[in-house]
Amino acid sequence: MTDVFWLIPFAPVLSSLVLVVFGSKLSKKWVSVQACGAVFLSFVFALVAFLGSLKISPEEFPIVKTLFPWIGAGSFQAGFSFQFDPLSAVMVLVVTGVGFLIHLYSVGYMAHDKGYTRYFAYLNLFTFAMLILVLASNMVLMFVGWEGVGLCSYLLIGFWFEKPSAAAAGKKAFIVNRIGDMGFILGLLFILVAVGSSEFSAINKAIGQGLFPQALATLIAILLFVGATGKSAQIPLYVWLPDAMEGPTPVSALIHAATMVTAGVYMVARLNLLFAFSGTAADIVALVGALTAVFAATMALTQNDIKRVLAYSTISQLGYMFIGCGVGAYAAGVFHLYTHAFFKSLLFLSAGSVIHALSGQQDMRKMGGLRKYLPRTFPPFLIGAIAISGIPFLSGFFSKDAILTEAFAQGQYFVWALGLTGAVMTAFYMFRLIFLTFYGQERIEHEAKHHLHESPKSMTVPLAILAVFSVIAGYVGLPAVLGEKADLFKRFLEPVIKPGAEGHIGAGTEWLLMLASVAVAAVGIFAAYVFYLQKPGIPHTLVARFPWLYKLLYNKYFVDEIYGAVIVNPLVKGSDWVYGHFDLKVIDGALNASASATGFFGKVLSFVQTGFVKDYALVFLLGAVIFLGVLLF
Amino acid sequence: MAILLFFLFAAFAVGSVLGMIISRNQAYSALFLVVAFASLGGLFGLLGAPFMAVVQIIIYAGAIMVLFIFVIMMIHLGEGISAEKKKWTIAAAVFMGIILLAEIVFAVKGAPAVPMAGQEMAGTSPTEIGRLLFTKYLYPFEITSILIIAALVGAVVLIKKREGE
Amino acid sequence: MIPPGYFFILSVVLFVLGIIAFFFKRDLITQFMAIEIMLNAANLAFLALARSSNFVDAQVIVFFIITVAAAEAAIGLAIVLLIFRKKKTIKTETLNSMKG
Amino acid sequence: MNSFGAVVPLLVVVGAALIVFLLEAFLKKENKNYLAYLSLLALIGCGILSANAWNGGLTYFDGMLRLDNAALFLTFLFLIAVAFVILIGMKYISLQDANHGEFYGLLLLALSGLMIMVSSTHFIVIFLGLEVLSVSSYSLAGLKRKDDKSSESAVKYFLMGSFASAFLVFGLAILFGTAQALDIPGLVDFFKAGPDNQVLGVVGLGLVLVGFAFKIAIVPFHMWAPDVYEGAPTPVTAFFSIGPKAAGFAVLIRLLAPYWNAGFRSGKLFGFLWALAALTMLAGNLIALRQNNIKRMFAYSSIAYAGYMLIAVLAGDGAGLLFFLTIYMFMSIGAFGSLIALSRKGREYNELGDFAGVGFKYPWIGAIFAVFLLSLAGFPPTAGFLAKFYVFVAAVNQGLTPLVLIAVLASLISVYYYLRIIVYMYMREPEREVSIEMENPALYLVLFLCLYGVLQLGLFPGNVLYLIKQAVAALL
Repeated sequence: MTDVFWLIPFAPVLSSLVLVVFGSKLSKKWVSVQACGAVFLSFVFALVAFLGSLKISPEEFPIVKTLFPWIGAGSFQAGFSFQFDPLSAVMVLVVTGVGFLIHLYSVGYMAHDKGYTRYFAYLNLFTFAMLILVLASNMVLMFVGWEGVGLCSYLLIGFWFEKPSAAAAGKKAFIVNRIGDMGFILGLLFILVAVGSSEFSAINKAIGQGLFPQALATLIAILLFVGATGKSAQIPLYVWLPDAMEGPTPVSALIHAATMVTAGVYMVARLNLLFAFSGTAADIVALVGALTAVFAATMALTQNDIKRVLAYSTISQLGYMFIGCGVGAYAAGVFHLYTHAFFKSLLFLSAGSVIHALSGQQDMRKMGGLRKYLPRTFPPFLIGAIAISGIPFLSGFFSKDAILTEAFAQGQYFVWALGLTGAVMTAFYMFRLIFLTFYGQERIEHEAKHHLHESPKSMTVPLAILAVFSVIAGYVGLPAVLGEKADLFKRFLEPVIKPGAEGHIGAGTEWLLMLASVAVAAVGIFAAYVFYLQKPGIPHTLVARFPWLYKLLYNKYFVDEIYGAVIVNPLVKGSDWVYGHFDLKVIDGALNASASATGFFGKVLSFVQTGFVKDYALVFLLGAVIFLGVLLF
Repeated sequence: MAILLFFLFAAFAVGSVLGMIISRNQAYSALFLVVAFASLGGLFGLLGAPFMAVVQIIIYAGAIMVLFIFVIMMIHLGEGISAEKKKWTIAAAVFMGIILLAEIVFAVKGAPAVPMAGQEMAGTSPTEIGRLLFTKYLYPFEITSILIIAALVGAVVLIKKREGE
Repeated sequence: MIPPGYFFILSVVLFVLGIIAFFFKRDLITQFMAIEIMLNAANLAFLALARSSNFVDAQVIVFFIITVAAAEAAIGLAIVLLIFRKKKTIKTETLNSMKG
Repeated sequence: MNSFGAVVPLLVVVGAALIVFLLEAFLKKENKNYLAYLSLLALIGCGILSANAWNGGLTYFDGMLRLDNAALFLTFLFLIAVAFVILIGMKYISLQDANHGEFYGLLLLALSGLMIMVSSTHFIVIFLGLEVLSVSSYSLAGLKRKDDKSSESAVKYFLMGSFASAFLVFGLAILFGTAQALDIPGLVDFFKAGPDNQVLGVVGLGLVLVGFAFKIAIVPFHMWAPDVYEGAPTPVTAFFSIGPKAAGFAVLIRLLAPYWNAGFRSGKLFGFLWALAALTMLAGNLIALRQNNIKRMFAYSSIAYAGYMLIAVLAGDGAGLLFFLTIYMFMSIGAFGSLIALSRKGREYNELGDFAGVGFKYPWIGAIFAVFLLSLAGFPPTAGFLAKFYVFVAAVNQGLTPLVLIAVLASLISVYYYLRIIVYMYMREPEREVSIEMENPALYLVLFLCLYGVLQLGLFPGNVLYLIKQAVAALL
């Protein structure tokens, strides 16, 4: 049963080729059916392979299927080969499952776009590349997928290239990812030289046998992590992701929330032995993850563009995944990846539905009170927001809690504290978004209101499905405190992620930590409520609806003042400052500076190219004289 | 006696190259060059290569330079062309030329391949050259025929008048 | 009784003078003449350095180089004519439409 | 096979060239294509005859002609390249007012020069081959006689080329005087022997290397290349980008490979070449970023590619070099071929702005061009990725990590300008009217074959690598 896994990637690529070649002759309906059907077929294969793999004993993993020997000569070998094990199983299920729903959603969302066929060709191609990335059994093939998803992402960000901002965003994503790719390539080269193969099994074996020194392992791990920071938008290479929101919203959901951006996390988890062996590299991963989690969250606080809030939120959540990997809880990191795929794509798609309903309006200041106009969009949105905020019994709670508990258990208190701070802000900005969008005064522009409509079925049905998964997906990974075997997810991944030295904490501490998580989430939501609904001019209906909350706040108004003055205002201002100074000036500045530096050198060099033969001969002569001088002296 | 001849030829060669550099008129430059090449022929003779001396004078001073003068006559430019006006270029070129000279001369120091003491120089007979040309160097000799074809055809392609031109 | 080394030094001098001439001149024909000087200097170097060992081989090689010079002269002068027909001048500084 | 048997493949090529020159005078303008067919026939004949010598590894004419597998492999490469150039040139020369049958003849002569260069280890033969190549190249560059740029490119190529040749000859003179030999084994013996004449010998070697660095367009000896590439007729540019470069590198690796184990890598020569490789990659790519003329951009790209090839030489990786050259041949001819596809009578579209929206207007040409660009940029799984990857791995294995670092950086910079063309083709509205001559089956055949090569070598390089392994055994 599991043997069919190598077929998973091929339906989307065939579909993509057909769309490219015969695209102009196909009807819209046919395009939709074919593109969605191809991904669905992949999903079926993935499901079959997954169910089959449940019956296989852990020792037999990974199952490798070599399609053909690709690079067979020279100092190293790399086959065009796929491997299937629990980790890839999780990834292919997420990619094809969520991918299918997003394809389906796109049918409605992109219905009136003139680049409809092109869009689905890119999206299918992306799915293929992503599947190659997660199924590859060696790093060279993984790099094929890695570059492939990057290219598709670039094409899709710039999909509406008529918008200059979209073209610029594509460019930015492109340049930043180059830097990350450089790390990946160098890490890959070092692995090839050190191990003589890039097969994951060979790398793990080499580490197991202690074939290479720890310093080299650290170097390789850090280089690869640089690659991961590029793809997964971590400090300092996160800057491209918010701009990438210029692409169509389903693209943001699929590529920039659920799949591609998690490739870095996947790679770190895939090479968990390497990172664990290095130690230092793992600490760096945890620290960068934690800093990113907080940093991005602060920036999400003040964004007014609904998609940019979600983008910063994605960066922050990816930070949590890296915290998980960095503190050694790889399973928890992957678990968060898996739950995040559901609720974040849910959030993006619901946001897309809102934007669609408002004829393209993305500014939250021009929304408000949409709850009653979008009855099928609001509940899923709310579920997504609750899930990401870490309210118990929804998926986000379990995964985030698993990461933070492990961080604490490992004695990484600083990382844990950062994670917790991030959690407050997550709850705060998510509910700020909910309140600004769905509650409060209607601030909708007249024209948009005229066209205001709920989205079609093909959009709302995927929302409903994703909402269900956002609720239930967490129950495969219950906290350890509920029983040794409660964490099915972790046990499923054990063939890939060997349980390390677990930090031991008592059940009481664990409950306490859980309580802390819940508490900070509640504080965040509460604060959002206060600051975005509790303002002069709040409709009385709201007061009537939450009388106890209202009274509580009213009576302790001076507390709010202090709270606001001491915590939120500095936070908001700080966030503004960070966004204005650091993000725009330092990082963009660095990018622009490197761009103008290359431009400058290019200018100087081409200035020498005067067009006069004599100058050419002069340079030639100079070269010859220097050459002889070097040889002689 | 021979050493005097050497310096005479050397002076002629260097002098006429300098003359060629200074002269503004291409025709004069070409004539200076004829003198330079002829003196080089003399030097070849002094080195004990009489055949090469003859070849040098016939082919270079005779054929090639005549070709040059022929072309100069065809395009009769009237007044001459002055030297490069960008002083900087000339300065840089002279400077680097001198460094190049210094580098090579420095490398010569003590090299047995460059004897600085006089030695007997027996002449080579053309027979020996001919024998080598058709035995050891037969293959490169054949290649020169390809080279000449390429040059001829190439020249014709560039300047032949075609129908309708 | 002339030391071959003298010939070699002379050849280096002529080679460098050829280079300088190339930069001194401004028209195609004389710049090309400068290159011919450089080639000739190389010929002299060949003969001077090989005097004490492979003198006959060197002469054959010089023979080939003279052939090469002749071939280059043919094509070079054709190019000179081509340019002259088009531009009515052979100053090399007029040829800089491509740069950067 | 006796000595004369061994030169038959060369004679077939030269003979065909002569017949082409003769027939040219008698054929009407509309029948010029027969000359192309005749040339192709000669190429096939030469290929078959050369294939017979595979694995023979014999030398002729006292070692002046050396038909080892490396020479034969490169010969095949050149035959394919010239065949492609002829095919992409057939329509081009009649559209761009350069319909001279001599185009084919000169290409064949240039090919013979290449064949002579790579199948010898004696520098006199190599030099004469180089001159055959150069002399034919000068007039090929000026083939569009009415076009000012074409003439200018011929002048610049000629002046710089003979300037560099003079350095090469002077270097040979010094080498011959000191080493008393001009064949590579003799030179190796000399440099390994001892201190006598070494200093002067190294100067000679340096001047010879300068001459070859010019031919393969290594910075700072590259300045001629952009102008010549831009001005020359596009099929000829395609030829320049691969032919002289491959032959020059073949000579270079033949010359340097024997020293590989002799403390060469700590030496100054190695250090200098290292620096040149770095400079070449960076300068080539950085200047290419600024170009708006795509032909010129490709010229700089080809300079940068010489830098990558130099890494293969420095890593002593003959197989990597041959593999790289093979793949580069397909990519480069494919890319220039795509440029030719975008032309019509008397008009070539080479400016970046011309490419706006081309991807939608001519989807096939756009898609194929995009594949070549991605391959040049080194995206997997195209062959361009594999070529660079092989070389980089070999270099890291040899401890050239800093150089690989620079190479990776440079190649990441390069992605930007390659993708800029794709962005123009697919993400811009057309800026100006572009109409092209569609009827050009020979060109499309070549584009298809190059596409096939780029994908085949990217995914299934096995067979070619097997041949290269056989070839490289002779080289090192």
